[in-house]
Amino acid sequence: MSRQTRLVVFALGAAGLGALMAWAFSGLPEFGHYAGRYGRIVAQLAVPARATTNAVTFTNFDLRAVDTMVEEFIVFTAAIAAVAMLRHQRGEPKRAASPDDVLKPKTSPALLVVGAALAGPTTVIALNLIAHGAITPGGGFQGGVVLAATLVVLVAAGARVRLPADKPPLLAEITHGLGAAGFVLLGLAGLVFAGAFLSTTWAGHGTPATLLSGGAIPLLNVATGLEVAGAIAVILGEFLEQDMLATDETEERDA
Amino acid sequence: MTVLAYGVAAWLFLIGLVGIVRSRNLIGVVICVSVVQSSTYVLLLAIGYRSGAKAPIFADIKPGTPVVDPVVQALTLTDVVVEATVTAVLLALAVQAHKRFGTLNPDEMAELHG
Amino acid sequence: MTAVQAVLLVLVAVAGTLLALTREPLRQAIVSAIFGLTLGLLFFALQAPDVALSQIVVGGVALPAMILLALAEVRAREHRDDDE
Amino acid sequence: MTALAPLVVAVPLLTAALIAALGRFVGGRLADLLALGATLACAGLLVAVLMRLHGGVETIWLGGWHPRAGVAIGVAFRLEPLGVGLALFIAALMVLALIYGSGSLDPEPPHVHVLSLVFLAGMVGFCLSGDLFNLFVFFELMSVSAFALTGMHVDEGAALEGSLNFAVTNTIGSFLAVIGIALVYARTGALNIAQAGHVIAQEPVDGLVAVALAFLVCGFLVKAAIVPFHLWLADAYAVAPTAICIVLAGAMSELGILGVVRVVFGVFGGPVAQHADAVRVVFVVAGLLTAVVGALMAYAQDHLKRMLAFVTIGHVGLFLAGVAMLSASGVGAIAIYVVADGCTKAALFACVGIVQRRLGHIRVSALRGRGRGLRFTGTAFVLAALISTGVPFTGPFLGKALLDDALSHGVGSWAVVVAIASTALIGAVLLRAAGCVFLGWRQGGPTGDYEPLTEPRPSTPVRMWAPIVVLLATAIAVGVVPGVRHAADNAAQRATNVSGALPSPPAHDHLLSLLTLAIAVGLAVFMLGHERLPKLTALRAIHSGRLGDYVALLCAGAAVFGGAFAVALGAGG
Repeated sequence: MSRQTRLVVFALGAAGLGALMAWAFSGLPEFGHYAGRYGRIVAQLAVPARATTNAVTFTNFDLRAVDTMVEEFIVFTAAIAAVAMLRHQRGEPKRAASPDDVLKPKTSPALLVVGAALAGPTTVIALNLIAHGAITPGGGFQGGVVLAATLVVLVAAGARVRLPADKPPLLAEITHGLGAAGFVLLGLAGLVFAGAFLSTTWAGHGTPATLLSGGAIPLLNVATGLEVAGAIAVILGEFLEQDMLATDETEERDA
Repeated sequence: MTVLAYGVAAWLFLIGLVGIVRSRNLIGVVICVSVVQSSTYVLLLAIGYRSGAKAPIFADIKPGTPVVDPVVQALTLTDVVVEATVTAVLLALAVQAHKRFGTLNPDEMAELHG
Repeated sequence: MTAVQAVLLVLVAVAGTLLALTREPLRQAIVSAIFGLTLGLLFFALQAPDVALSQIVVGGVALPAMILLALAEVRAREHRDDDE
Repeated sequence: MTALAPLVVAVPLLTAALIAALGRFVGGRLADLLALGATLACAGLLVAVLMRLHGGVETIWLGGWHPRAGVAIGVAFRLEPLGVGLALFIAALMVLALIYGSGSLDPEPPHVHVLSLVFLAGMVGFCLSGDLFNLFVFFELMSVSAFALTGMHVDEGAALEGSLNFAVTNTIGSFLAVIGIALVYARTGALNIAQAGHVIAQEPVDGLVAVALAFLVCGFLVKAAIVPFHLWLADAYAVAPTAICIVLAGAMSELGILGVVRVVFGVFGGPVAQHADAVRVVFVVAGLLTAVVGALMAYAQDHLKRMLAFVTIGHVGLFLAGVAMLSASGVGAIAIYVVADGCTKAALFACVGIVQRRLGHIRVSALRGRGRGLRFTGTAFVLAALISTGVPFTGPFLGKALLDDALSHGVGSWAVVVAIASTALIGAVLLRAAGCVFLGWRQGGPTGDYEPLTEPRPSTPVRMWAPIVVLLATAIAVGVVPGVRHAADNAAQRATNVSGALPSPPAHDHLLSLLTLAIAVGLAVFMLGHERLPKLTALRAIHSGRLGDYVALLCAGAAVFGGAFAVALGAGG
């Protein structure tokens, strides 16, 4: 197709889609007037059933925990995919010959100070988010991303990273694998101790608004936090490393 | 006001597609995919919103207070995570494609066709 | 609907449009961070703090970071090719 | 026992996570064994579940969340014979694929094993889930792992392009599905398929219902690769590792069709039943168009795997046409056809993998006559090609005969003629390729240069030919083992909630089948003997390999489907 034809085909299609959406959305309940039963029951159930004050976490990690398990594995898969696709290039002979390469990101002392100063508080925030998932907004996912971002900020700010040619940030990789495995194992614990896969009741009921409320929900949050932090760190690390590889090669040629 | 909320959702969907079709840069395509996806967040959250209701977190409010639908929020949360990962995979592919083809223009990398 | 929600909805639409129509990749990366944060604010206004937090850490931090890193990588290689 | 059903998802996922965490220490060989073990365990569990069901339906609530006051609040796995059977078929294919690829897939770290297991879990979960949003997350899981598996050969530019086109188009498709889910949730306040279907059946059909149906169906049809959403598939399957193609071509496209079954019979069963005739026309036209386009494009290919990719598209078109009958007999026919044809196609891909290994090339023109020494592979390829045309006493024969019957009752004999033409052309294309590669017969067009792309290897290991024997034996067995039809009939009824027994295939179907075979052989001989054949330039130009074109056609296709469903459901009128 020529670019012209493509744009015409698309314009017609998009016009059609727009019309369809307008037509469909006109059948939606008026904004602010939704009254579905499912949501109301869930909201009423969260505190009495599992002592979770955050009904969203209750939905994600208990009622519909299987969705979250699958979602964790989507994150997991993306990290594996990023490694599999980006890593390949590192097997190139030139780099394999010098396994003791130490990659030194260009950095400045100022950046280093800022990085180090940020790392402490953000780690605390991240752990806090993970720990309080069942009570207040946040949870394993949000905390995990912040944790991963902290790691990467540290690396980018100048912590020397030793990244031999074919070894990835091993710790991050192990963490995300174990986090993902942990979620499934907690699910299996539900099957063994409470008779249903991903049931959270086996770990007790707890008191509302305390750290240990919601049965196994806090544990699932920790597993998620590990998995997400590891996976995002792996992904960002892969991109960062690609970045340095490209810069490296440039410098070598310039020299 | 109903029109505005749902309209923004539809608009994001279409404008993201426009960006994908027009784009001559794979990284741009990936960004536009995330615009299309954001349309689904807006739609889901707009559907579950209830005027004057609180967030479905009972730490500060009494049980029984009207709250917005927690289920759509849970769905959207899952959706956001899916986006992050799909974007990561797409970006990795784009970077590799640049390595292989020396260009980010998707129209210049059709090795298989016909 | 409150005025805040209306304003944020419009902002999201505008930022999304800018993002989709921007052609220069680096500028796109920056606009994408703004778009991600605006969406996050809208979600707060829609009483969805959990989603808002996720959106801010993903759309405002992780995603732009990935895009910037990918771009930097591509540019370094282009720079190298130009030299040859 | 059925409470253990979630293990079929949990076991592969757990194994994948453990291999990923410890893979660096366990090594490729152990990873091979672990992956195979987990897949076998998954298959074994599925057999147990299937036996336990006794042909009935069971619902299990994950996390023990049973419905409250008649409202489903948890996520259900709906175990019924069709879904569990398809899941079992997928697990079995994955076993064969892992054996076929063992030792060759990826040395270390064992990424392919991890991704294959996740892919398996995604597909199996998709088959079992009885919840609309859960269906979507499993769908995404299988998609993301498939993108990665397809793009695995990162040294090849074509692999990247195929994977990119695959990923972007399928992602947009799944966004359409999410919008559909949001609309259904807004209308019904339910995500459980049965419950949502119950509410929708009681309310009048309006724009929201029609568009929700269209968007959900389009989301799944992108995966099934129905025209005009099919463009990505040929790019992706042509470049994926052959072992992965066995599962991709054998099962993944078919899951798109299963998604359509879930949506059409489950969520929108009420409105669709009311307007069955009109809805049938929409699906039949799309399905048969796909069958024809797939066959024509297969004919125009020189690249063997790309040819098989288009064969896959052609057959999926027939599957959709069968589902389009909106009857248990149509779905039952397809259940048989999917398994039998999936085995046949998997065998074809496996043969091509051997050709690639032994001869180091994959283009027919370059391979002419060079396959003479490959007696086993050549015989298997020809046998598979014949089976795929529906030779009597094989699985595809039974499936195809039942499909023809359902088509002629549902829409008329013209549909049967189209289906036969498509099948015959596909058979001819395969036989022509076999004649050219394995016998050195001439093929229209110039002979390409032969320069091995990869180092040719002197022998074929057992792990590569044994799966082909199993696959072909299964494809035949499906047609002759008694009880297959009864089981398929029952499974289809459970999945569709429609009653109506499968009729016996009438006697003339043997004749039809022999006719198809005769046309296929005749066409193949004709094509081998003639240099100047139509080039189909215009049709091929649409398959440009360009992402922008694909997305534009996707939008246009979704709009057309939306309009068609709006008219078919008589919404708004």
